Amino acid sequence: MVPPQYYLLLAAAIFCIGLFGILTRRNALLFLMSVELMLNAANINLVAFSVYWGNVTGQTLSLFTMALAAAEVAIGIGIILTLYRNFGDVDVTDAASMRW
Amino acid sequence: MVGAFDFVPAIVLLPFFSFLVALFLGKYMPKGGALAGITATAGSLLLSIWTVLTVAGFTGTATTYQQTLYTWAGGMEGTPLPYELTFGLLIDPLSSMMLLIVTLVAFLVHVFSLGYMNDEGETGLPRYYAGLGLFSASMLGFVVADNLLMAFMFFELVGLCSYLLIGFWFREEAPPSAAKKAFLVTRFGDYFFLIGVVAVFATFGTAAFAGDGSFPALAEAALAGEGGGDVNTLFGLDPQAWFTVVGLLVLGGVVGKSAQFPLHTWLPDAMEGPTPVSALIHAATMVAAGVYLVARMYGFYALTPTTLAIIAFVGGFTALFAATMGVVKREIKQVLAYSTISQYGYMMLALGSGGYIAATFHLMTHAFFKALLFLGAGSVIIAMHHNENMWDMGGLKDRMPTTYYTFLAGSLALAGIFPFSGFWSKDEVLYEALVHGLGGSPLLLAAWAMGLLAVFFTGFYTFRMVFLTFHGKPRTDTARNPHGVRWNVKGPLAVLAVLAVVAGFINMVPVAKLTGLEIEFLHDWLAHGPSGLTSEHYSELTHDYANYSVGTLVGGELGTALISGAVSLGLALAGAGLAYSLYNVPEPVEHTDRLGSAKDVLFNNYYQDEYQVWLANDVARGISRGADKFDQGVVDGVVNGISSVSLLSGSRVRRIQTGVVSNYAALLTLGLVALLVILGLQGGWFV
Amino acid sequence: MTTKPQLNDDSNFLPGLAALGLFVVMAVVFLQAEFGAPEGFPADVSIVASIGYAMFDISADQLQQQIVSAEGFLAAFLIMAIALDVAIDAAVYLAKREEAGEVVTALVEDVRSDDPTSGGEPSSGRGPAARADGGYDSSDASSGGDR
Amino acid sequence: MIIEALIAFTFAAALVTFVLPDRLAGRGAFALSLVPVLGSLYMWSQFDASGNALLGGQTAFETVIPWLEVAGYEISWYVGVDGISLPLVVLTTVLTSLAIVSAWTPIQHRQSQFFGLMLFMEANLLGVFTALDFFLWFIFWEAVLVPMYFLIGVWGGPRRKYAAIKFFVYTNAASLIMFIGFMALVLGLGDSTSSFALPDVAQALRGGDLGSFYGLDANTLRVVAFAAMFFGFAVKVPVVPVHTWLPDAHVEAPTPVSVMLAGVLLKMGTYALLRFNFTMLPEVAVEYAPFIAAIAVLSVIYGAMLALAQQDLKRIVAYSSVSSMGYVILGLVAYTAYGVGGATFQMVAHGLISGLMFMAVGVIYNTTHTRMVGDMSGMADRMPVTTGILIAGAFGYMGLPLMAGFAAEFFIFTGAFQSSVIAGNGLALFTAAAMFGIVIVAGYLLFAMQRTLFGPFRLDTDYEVGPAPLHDTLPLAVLLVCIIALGVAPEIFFSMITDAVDPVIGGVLQ
Repeated sequence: MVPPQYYLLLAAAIFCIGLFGILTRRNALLFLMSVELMLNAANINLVAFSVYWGNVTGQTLSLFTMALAAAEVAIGIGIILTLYRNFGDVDVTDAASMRW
Repeated sequence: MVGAFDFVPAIVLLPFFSFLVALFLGKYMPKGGALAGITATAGSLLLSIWTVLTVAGFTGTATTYQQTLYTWAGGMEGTPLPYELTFGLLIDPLSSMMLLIVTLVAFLVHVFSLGYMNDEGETGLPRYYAGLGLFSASMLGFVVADNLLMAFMFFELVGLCSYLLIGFWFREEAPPSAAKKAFLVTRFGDYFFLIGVVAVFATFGTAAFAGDGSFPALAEAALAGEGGGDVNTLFGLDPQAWFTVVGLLVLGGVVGKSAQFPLHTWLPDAMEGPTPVSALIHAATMVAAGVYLVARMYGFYALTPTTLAIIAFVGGFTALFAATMGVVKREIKQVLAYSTISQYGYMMLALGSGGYIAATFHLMTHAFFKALLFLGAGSVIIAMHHNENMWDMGGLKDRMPTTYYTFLAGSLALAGIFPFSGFWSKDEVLYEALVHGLGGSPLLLAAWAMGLLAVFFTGFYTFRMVFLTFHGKPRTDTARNPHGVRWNVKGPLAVLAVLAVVAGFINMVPVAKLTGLEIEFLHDWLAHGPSGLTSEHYSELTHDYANYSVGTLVGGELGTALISGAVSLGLALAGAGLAYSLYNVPEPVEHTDRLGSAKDVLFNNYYQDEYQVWLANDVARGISRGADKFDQGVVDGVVNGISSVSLLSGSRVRRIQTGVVSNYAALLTLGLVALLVILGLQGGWFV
Repeated sequence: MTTKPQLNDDSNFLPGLAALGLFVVMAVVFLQAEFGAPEGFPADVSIVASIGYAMFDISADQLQQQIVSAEGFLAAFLIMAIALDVAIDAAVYLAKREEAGEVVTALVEDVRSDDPTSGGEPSSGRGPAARADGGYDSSDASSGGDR
Repeated sequence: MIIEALIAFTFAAALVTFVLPDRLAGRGAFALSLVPVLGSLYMWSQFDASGNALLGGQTAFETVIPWLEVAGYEISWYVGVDGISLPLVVLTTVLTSLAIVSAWTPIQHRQSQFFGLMLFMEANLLGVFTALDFFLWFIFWEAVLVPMYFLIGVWGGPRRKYAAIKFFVYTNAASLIMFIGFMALVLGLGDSTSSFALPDVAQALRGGDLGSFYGLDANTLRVVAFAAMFFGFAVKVPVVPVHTWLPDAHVEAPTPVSVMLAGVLLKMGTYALLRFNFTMLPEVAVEYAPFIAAIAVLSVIYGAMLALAQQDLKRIVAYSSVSSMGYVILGLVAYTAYGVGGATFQMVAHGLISGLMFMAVGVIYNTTHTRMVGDMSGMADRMPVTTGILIAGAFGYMGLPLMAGFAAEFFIFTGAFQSSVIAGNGLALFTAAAMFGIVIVAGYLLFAMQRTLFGPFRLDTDYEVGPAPLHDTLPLAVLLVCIIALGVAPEIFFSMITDAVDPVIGGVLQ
């Protein structure tokens, strides 16, 4: 069987790619996609450890994560819409009114 | 049996009640509370007379009285306090004599005030009589005090009354300023006095004046090598040196209150007060408090020759110094003020040179003739519509004969002209200084020389004042038509004039020496009393501890006495004669220009005021302003600095809160990485 | 001279290094970590069925069938259902906008075009769905739209 | 139970006053505040304590009710009074009542809140002076700050916010440091005490049970804790150089609040110094006596010099409070019966006298609307009674005999002068230096009085000046009577104080 390290590395890689997107991009839609990537990295870990422990809790949880991701996208799109409406753009750095 | 001593507290309390009555009910009473004061002081006077008679042995068996009346602090059962602080009475010849003087002068001043204040339509009379009453009570409390702490407390209260009464006319500019100065300068002396009181407690554990456990007795025992264990000297000094220090500290208060150099500057200013107040406080009684204190604890001072020498020298110097300033003054009360300083210098000279009796004698005669002179001056001032400048007077002799003759009696006494009272007492002061100086103390001789020289100046300024005021032709319209005075002015003057003439007869030492008659009544009076408080004991002490011995000129004691008396009388007459030639003319002119540059120095009182005002105003205020700047700038600056540092760092740190999501995410990521690295390093994940 | 083609991007790649750093740290940690052999699932059980039973808290002893063990998720399931419902409501709420004083929502065409200031009274023409999105009131809409 | 009743009643009175209509609040608060006065006087009449409450003496009106247990330490509702705290309790109740009366004129808006806060503060002050459990005490100690903050910040002068925040932050930060110091001590005691009750801690510390804590050996811990607590309390006292919040607070605070601040709040600091530093850690106090005495002298002289430079009457009195509190420190460090007893007596005496001074200045301010020395002169002409009492109070401040201030100062001086706490009678020199304060205090008060009260009448502000109303002058008169009574018969309090102080000094100096 595949040792968990590989899954973890893969998940870490995907997570960091998502994170990279969040850190470097300013487009809100790209943000949303990056978040999806990061959630899926978590899912990979859940599934991998589900196999590792021989227990389906992790897999069940990953289903919930997906459902939640859907919800998050729904909200996220809504937020982006509002953002666009208020700032005329989907650049996340424009919405900086909650600063000092 | 109820004796006079049981009523001694009443001597103090009666004027105190008159204070309360005048303060709270004065405005509802006729004469603004004066009657309460007169009644109270009259009562005190009668009781004092009774007390004196008792002390003299006429009425009862006990002739002295020492009683602790009230424990002020530390009297609790099983208290951890090392000593009690008490109030008590000490009635002996000295204090009973002083009681008599104070109550008499206070009574007369109250009566005189009817003429000076009430008849002149002054406002605020209840306040005035309340002040007088409180003053009398405080002074009497000081006189009967049986320990140094109680003496200090009443000493301070006397200072308060002085402040209140000098500043009586508070609506003008000068009196409040003079009052402040009087209190401050004496306070400066009292600072040392208070240290002295505290030091006495620390050293002896008691501050009692009399008795076996009193501090003079303990000090004597310590110096004699007995019972030194009870005495706790500080700073590792030997008893002699430490007692000198303590004595000098207490002397600080004396110098302040008795207006000795260099703390004399307040007294001339204090003449801003009403004249009866000047008579009562700044001539006869309060200023006497300092000298009285030295006499009261003379058993202590007699042990330390250094202190005695300093007292004598300060006294002699002050006598001369003040007398020279008196010769150029224009205001009648200023002349009297400087003469007061000068005369107290004589008393200090006497005390310092071992002349306990002489000092007491001069204290008494001075009280009478100086009160007389001030009240006489008050009478003149009433007549002159409160113009005090002698150059505006002249020729009052014919218009106010009562005042003139009484004033003349006082002046003769002040100048020391035979046979007026001042002659006898001043002569004895100088005699004591001379014989003890000849006994091997050059310093005393120097002090004596200054005192002697001052006699000349005294004669001069006294008669300059008399001639300018009463002789010659009137120089102004008010002097031509003076305001009349009534019985309440003349009465006290007459009483005091009689005393000023005859008071000297109680102690005619030269006559006694010459004739061998037993007429040195004051010597006998002061020679009895509680052991340790007698003049004989004091002369033993000065002889044993201060090494005072008697030296004589030709003719032994008698010859010395006669020579001394003749010289001082001659100088006084010379001074008076000079004044006569210069000022007893119809149109006298100021001769001060002949003094050249000395004139300015004398008019400016040797610039004593200037440097003290400079110290108080420029130096002290300068330092305080500097301190204030330092406080606002540096001390508070640090506090505000800390607050601005935190505000500044806050305003910097909050810049992290950019509002840009990416930045938060980056910070989160960095934080996570750092956390992982730290945990990993700690947990050994990287091995 | 021709310029090199540049990536026309408004990105700042510097913060990306943090992500890279995170990856390096995680990679090092994972590679250093020791794991035992995975247990895996038995070959003869249905994993999907097991998940299904786990979701509804049906334990193994209630069943004939062999399943892989798991915890019960019924509560989580229900909560998730509500969360999804809220999400769709929120999406609808966020999608609503105001055009010339009229509220345009995703679900209902505006029926009160002539009275935008009718206050808190719900107008008769609006359905329950409009109320559920929380945006039937023009004043609410303006405050919601700003943020 | 009387203490509980007193505190609870005062809290309830505060609540009642909060809801009273503004028009009635002043009178109502005064009427309510009379109950604590009577209560404290009743306590005084029934007072039967002996010894020091912290050092095994018999405590009067003692109550111990277990309350919480935290980390093995018992926290109780533990109150009681001894000869040190009872005079301060009486001072608190009396001064609060009088301050409330003196607030009738100057406080013209939000009266119910104002008087409610005054009563709330009184309740907490009573708690501070009666609590014998550290936590309970600390709660009251901190709670006093809250009403004070609002009293300054809402009813104060133009810079009230600055002053209120400065006061609050400064004293609160100091409390934190003090708290750390005390906790370190308690934890350093280890198993020797299982409660925060001050008597337990004090007796364990004096018994030498202190162990090491967090790497500090017992001696270092003692010194560090002493320093931390000294700093914490010194800010409250306040002692130079941590005094700068005081003038600001006084100048901005309305007069009745100044009265409470100078009269009672400052005494919290000295009371705590006596209860904590000087009772619990006498070894350190003796070891560092030259340093503490130097601070005391610095406070006396420097504070007085600062007062000399001021033009604002309230600032003058404020700085002179710094000066007077220096005497307290000097008396405490002497470790003689007169010294420590005098210091405690000075707390009461200064409370009364500074209260009187602030009130009198306030009465003048009420009519003239200025406190600057240069803005007026000859007030004695228009306000004779107020002026008379002000003069009497000023002389009390200068240490006029037969007034409370002299008694206190003399006790301190005589106690400190002969103290052997510094080898070779060193404290005598410090005492002599500090005594010069009596000259400077006379200087600045006389200067200020001469310029404001005497001379021809002149006022730079456009207000009609007449005699003050009776309810303004009556509190002044009451205070003056108290001051003279204490000065003539200091034994009223001094005997119980010395009784309570004796165990504190016992065995410290051979």
